[in-house]
Amino acid sequence: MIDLALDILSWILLTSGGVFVLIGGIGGLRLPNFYTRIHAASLTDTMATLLIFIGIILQAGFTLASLKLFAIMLFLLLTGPTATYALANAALLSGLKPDTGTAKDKTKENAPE
Amino acid sequence: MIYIFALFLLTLLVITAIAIVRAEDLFVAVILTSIFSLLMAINFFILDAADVALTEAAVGAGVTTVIFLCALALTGDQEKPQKQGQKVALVIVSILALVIIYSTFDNPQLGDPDAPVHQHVAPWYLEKTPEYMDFPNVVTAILSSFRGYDTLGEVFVVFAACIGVLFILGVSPPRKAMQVSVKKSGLRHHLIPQVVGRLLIPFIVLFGLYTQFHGEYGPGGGFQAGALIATGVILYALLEGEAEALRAVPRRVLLGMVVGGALLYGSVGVVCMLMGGAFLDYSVLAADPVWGQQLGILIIEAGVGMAVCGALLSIFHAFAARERVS
Amino acid sequence: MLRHDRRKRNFGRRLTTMDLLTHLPALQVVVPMLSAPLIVLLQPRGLAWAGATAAALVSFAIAIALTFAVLDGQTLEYAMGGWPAPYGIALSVDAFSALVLLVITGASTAALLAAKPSIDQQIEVERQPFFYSAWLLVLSGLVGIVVSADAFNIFVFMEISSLASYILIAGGPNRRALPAVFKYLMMGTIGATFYLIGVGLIYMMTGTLNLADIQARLGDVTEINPILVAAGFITIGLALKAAVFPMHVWVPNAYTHAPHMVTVFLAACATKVALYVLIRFDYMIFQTTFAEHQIQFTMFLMPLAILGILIASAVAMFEGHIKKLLASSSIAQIGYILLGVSFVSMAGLSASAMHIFNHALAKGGLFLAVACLAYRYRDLRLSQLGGASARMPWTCAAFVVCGLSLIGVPGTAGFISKWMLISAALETGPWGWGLVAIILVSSLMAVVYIWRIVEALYFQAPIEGDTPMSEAPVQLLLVTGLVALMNIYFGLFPQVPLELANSAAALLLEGSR
Amino acid sequence: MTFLELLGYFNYWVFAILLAVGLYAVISKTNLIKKLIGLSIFQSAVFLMYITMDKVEGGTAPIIQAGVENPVFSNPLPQVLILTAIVVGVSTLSLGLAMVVRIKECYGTIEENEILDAD
Repeated sequence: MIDLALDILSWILLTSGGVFVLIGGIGGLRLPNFYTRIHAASLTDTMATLLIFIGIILQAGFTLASLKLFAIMLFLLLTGPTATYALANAALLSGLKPDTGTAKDKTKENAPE
Repeated sequence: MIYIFALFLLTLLVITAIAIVRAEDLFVAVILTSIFSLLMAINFFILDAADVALTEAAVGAGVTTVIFLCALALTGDQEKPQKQGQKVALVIVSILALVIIYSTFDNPQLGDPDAPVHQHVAPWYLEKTPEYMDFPNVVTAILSSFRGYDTLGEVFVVFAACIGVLFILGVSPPRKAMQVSVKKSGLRHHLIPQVVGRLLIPFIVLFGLYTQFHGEYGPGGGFQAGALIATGVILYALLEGEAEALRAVPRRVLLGMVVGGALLYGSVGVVCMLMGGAFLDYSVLAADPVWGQQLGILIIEAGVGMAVCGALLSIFHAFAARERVS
Repeated sequence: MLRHDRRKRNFGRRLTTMDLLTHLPALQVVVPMLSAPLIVLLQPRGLAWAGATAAALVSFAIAIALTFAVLDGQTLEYAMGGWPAPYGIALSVDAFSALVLLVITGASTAALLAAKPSIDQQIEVERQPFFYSAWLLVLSGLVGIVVSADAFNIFVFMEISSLASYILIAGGPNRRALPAVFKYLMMGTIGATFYLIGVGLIYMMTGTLNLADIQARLGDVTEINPILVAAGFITIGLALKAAVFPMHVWVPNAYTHAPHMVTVFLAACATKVALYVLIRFDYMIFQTTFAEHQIQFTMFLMPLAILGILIASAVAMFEGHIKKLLASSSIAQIGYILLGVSFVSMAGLSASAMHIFNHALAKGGLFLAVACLAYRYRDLRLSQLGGASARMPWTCAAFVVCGLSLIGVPGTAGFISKWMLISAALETGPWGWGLVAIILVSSLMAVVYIWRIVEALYFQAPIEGDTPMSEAPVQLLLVTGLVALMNIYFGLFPQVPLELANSAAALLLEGSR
Repeated sequence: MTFLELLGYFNYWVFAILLAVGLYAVISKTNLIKKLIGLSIFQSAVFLMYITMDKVEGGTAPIIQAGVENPVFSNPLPQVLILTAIVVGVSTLSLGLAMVVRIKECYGTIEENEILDAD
C-alpha cells in the first residue's frame, strides 16, 4: 500500500516537474527580451530540478543511488542560479539595458578578459 | 522504448548541427557545438556506452568549448557571409550522403544480437576479463591491457597536441601580460560566482580523482579523470584569473605532468619487456598474473590521467596567456 | 579465483636465444616514441638535436637488423601485450615493410644528421626541443604504421605522424607556412576520418580489426555493399594522405614553406607510408575477395596515376620557385609508384616497391642540396640563384647527380626502377606501349625541369652587387654528398633493395592468390 | 520495411546526414573557425556510427556485476575505439585553433579568401 502511495506521489512530482520545464521552454520562446528569457530559463533550473529529483529519489527508494541523486540535485541547485546570475551580470556589463529592452537582442559577450 | 528516445534525440542532434552551420555569429556556433556534444553524450549513454558518454561530456562539451572561446577571444567572432561556391558543395555532399544511406540497408539492424560484430572478438573479451583481470569494467580492461598499445599511441597524440600548441604559440607569453596579472584579471567584481566556485572546485577535482581510481569498477579512467581535473582548474582560472591559476599550477609542473605521464606509460611497457613478457604485458609485473595486470593497469591509467590533465591545462594556458592583437 | 597457468608466451615465431631479436618489431616503434618526451626536457642548446639524432640512429640500426631478419622471405610476428593475434594488437614485419622501414629511418637519420645548421638558422633556440620532439613523433608514427598489423592501430599512428608533421611544417619562418599547414590539417584529418569510416564498416561486417583476420573472414561476408563502400572510403582517405593526383593540392605549399630539413624528411617518406597502407589494404584484403576488383583497381587507379604523372610534370616545368618545382615533381613520382601498383603483376609491384626506395634517395638528395643552397641564398627563386655553382661547386655537383637519378639516367638508382617500370608496362599486353610512351614523355619533362635548374645554377649570370657566398657548412655538405654517392651506389649494386622489392611483390601477390 | 526495421537503420541515416553537414561546412565555409567546427561535427558523426554498432537489444553497459545471472552486455570494443578517437579529435582541434590564432596575428584575418589575396 505504502509503495503504491509513494509511486503515485513520485508520478505527481515528476509530471509537475515536467510541466515546469515545459513552461520554462515556452517562456524562453515567447518572452520579448533577454532578461525575461533568463528568468524563464532559471525557472526550469530551480523548481523543475527540485521536483524531478525528489520524484526520482522516491522511485529509487533507500539505496546508494538515491544518495548520488541527492548529491546531483544539490550540485544543480547550486550551479543553476549562479550560472543565470553570471549570465545576467555579463549581459548588463556588455551594455544591454534591462528596462527598455529596445537594444538589439545582443546576447554576445566575449570570454572574460 | 529506448529507440523512441534515440529517435527524438537524433533528430535534435541533426537540427543542432544544421543550426551550427547556418549560424553567422561564431559565438552562437560555439555554444551550439557544446550543446551538440552534450546531446551526443546522451545518445552514447542511451546506446550503453557509459565511458564514452562521460568522455564526450567532459572533453567534448567541457574543454572543447573553453578552448574555442579562448580562440574566439583572440580572433574576431563575426563570420563574413559569402555566397558563391555553395551549390557545388551541397551537391557533392548530398551525393555522398545518398551513397552511404543506400549502403546502410545492408548493415545489421540496431541492437540485433547476431550481428557479426558480437560474434567474433567481443565474447572473448567479456569472458576473459574476469579471468585475467578480475575487475568489472571490461571497457577499461580492453582500453588498458588487451589493446593497451592503442592507448599508448593515444597518450602520445595528446602529447603531440600539447607540444604542438606550445610550439606554435611560443612558450614565452608576451612580456606585458605579466604586469597585467597584478590586477586580478579574473571575473573582476563577481563575488557570487567566485564564492560558489570556491565551494565547488575541490569537489570537482575530488570527483576527477574518484573517476581516475574508480576506472576498473565503473565508467571512468585516465582520459575522463584528466579532463575533469582540467575543467576544475580551468574554472578556477576563469574565476580567479589566469595568473592566479598559473601560480597554483605553474607551467613547468604542467609540462612535467605531460612528459611524466607519457614516460610513465611507456616505461611500464619497457619494464614488462625487461621482466620477460612482451611489451605492455603486465602479467609479468607481479608473481600472480592477475595482480600484475591490475597493478599495470592502475599505473598506466595514472599516466594517462596525468598526461591528459597536463596537456589540456597547458593548452588552455597557452591560449589564455596570449595578448589579443587586433 | 582459480589460479590459471601462465599463458604460453607467444611473442615471435622465431624464439631465438637472443631475446633482443624477438622484441625488435616493438623496439622499432618504442625507441623513437619514448625518446620524444625525453627530448622536450633537454633545454640546453645543442642537446635536443643530439638526442634526436641518437634516437634516429638507433631506430635506423633496428631497421637494418629487421631487414636482415626478413631478407629470406620470413615474416616477424609480435603479439603486443602478450595477447594472441585477433584479440590483442599484433605487429608484423615482412619484406615490404622492411623496405619502407629502411626508407623512413634512413631519410630521418640523414635529415637529422644535416639538420643542425639549417634548423638553427630557421627556428629559435628555446623552441627547438619541441621541434625535435615533434620530429621523433613523426618518425615513431610512420614506423608505427608500417610495423602494425591492426587496422585501428594504423589509424592511431597515422594521427600521431600527421599531427606531428603539422607541427614541423608550422615551424617554418615565414607566415605563408601557416595557411599551408592549415589546409594540410583539414585535408589530412578528412583523409584519416575517411579511413576510420572504412575500418568501421569493415569491422561492422567482419567483427575483427586484425588485418590477417579480416582477410580470412572477409570471404564469407554475404552483403557486399558495406564492404564496397568501405573499400571506397579507405582508398579515397589514403589517396588523400598519399597526395595521389586529384587530392594533392596541399603538397606544393606545405613542402615549400616548411623548414628545409622538414621538407627533406617528409618528401622522402611521409606520403609513401600512406601508399604502403593503401597497397597493403588493396592487395592483402580487398584483392583476395573480389575477382573483378582487379579491373576496378586498374580502371580507377591507373588513370589517376597517368594524369598525376603528366600534369604534375607539366606544372613542374613552368614553376619558378625551386622547392615548389621539386614538390610537384614528387607528385609525379608518386604517380609512377601508383602506376606500377595498378599493373597488378609481379613486375609492376616490385617496380613500384623499388621506386619507393629510389625516389626517397633521389628526392631526399635534391632537397638536401636545396637546403645547402637555402643556407646561403635567402630567396630560392630560379631567377635569384644565378651562378650559384661558382661559389657552391659541391652543392651543385650533388644536385646534378641527384637530378640525374630522378630522371633515371643509367648508372643511377632512378634508372633501375624506371627500367623495371617500363618492362612491367610492356608485360601488361598490347596497350603497354602507350604506357611506355607516357613514362618516356614524363621522363623527358623531368629532363626539362632539372635542366632549367642546372642552367640557372651554372650558366646564368649572378646578380650584381651580390656578396660572394661561401660554400654551405661542412655538416650539411657531407650528408648531401653521402646521399648523392648512395644514389650512384644503388644504381650500380642494387642487390639488397632489389631482393627486398621482389620478395615484397611475391608476398603481396601470394597474399592475393 | 516495417516501421521497426526503418527505426533500426535510423542511426546510420543520422550518421550519413551529420557526415554531409560536417563536410559541407568544411568545404563551403571560408571562416577558418567555422571550418574547424564543421570538422568536429564530421568526426562526431563517425563516433555515432561506431557506437551504434555496439548496442545489443536489451543489453547493458559492459560492466560485469557479480549478482546478475547470464546478463546481456553491449559490445565493449567500439567504445574503446571511440574513446581513442574522441581524444584524437580534441587534439587536432586544439592544434588547428592554435594555427588560427597565429594566422590572425600574422594576416589580421581568418577568412580564407582574404588570406589567399594577401599572398
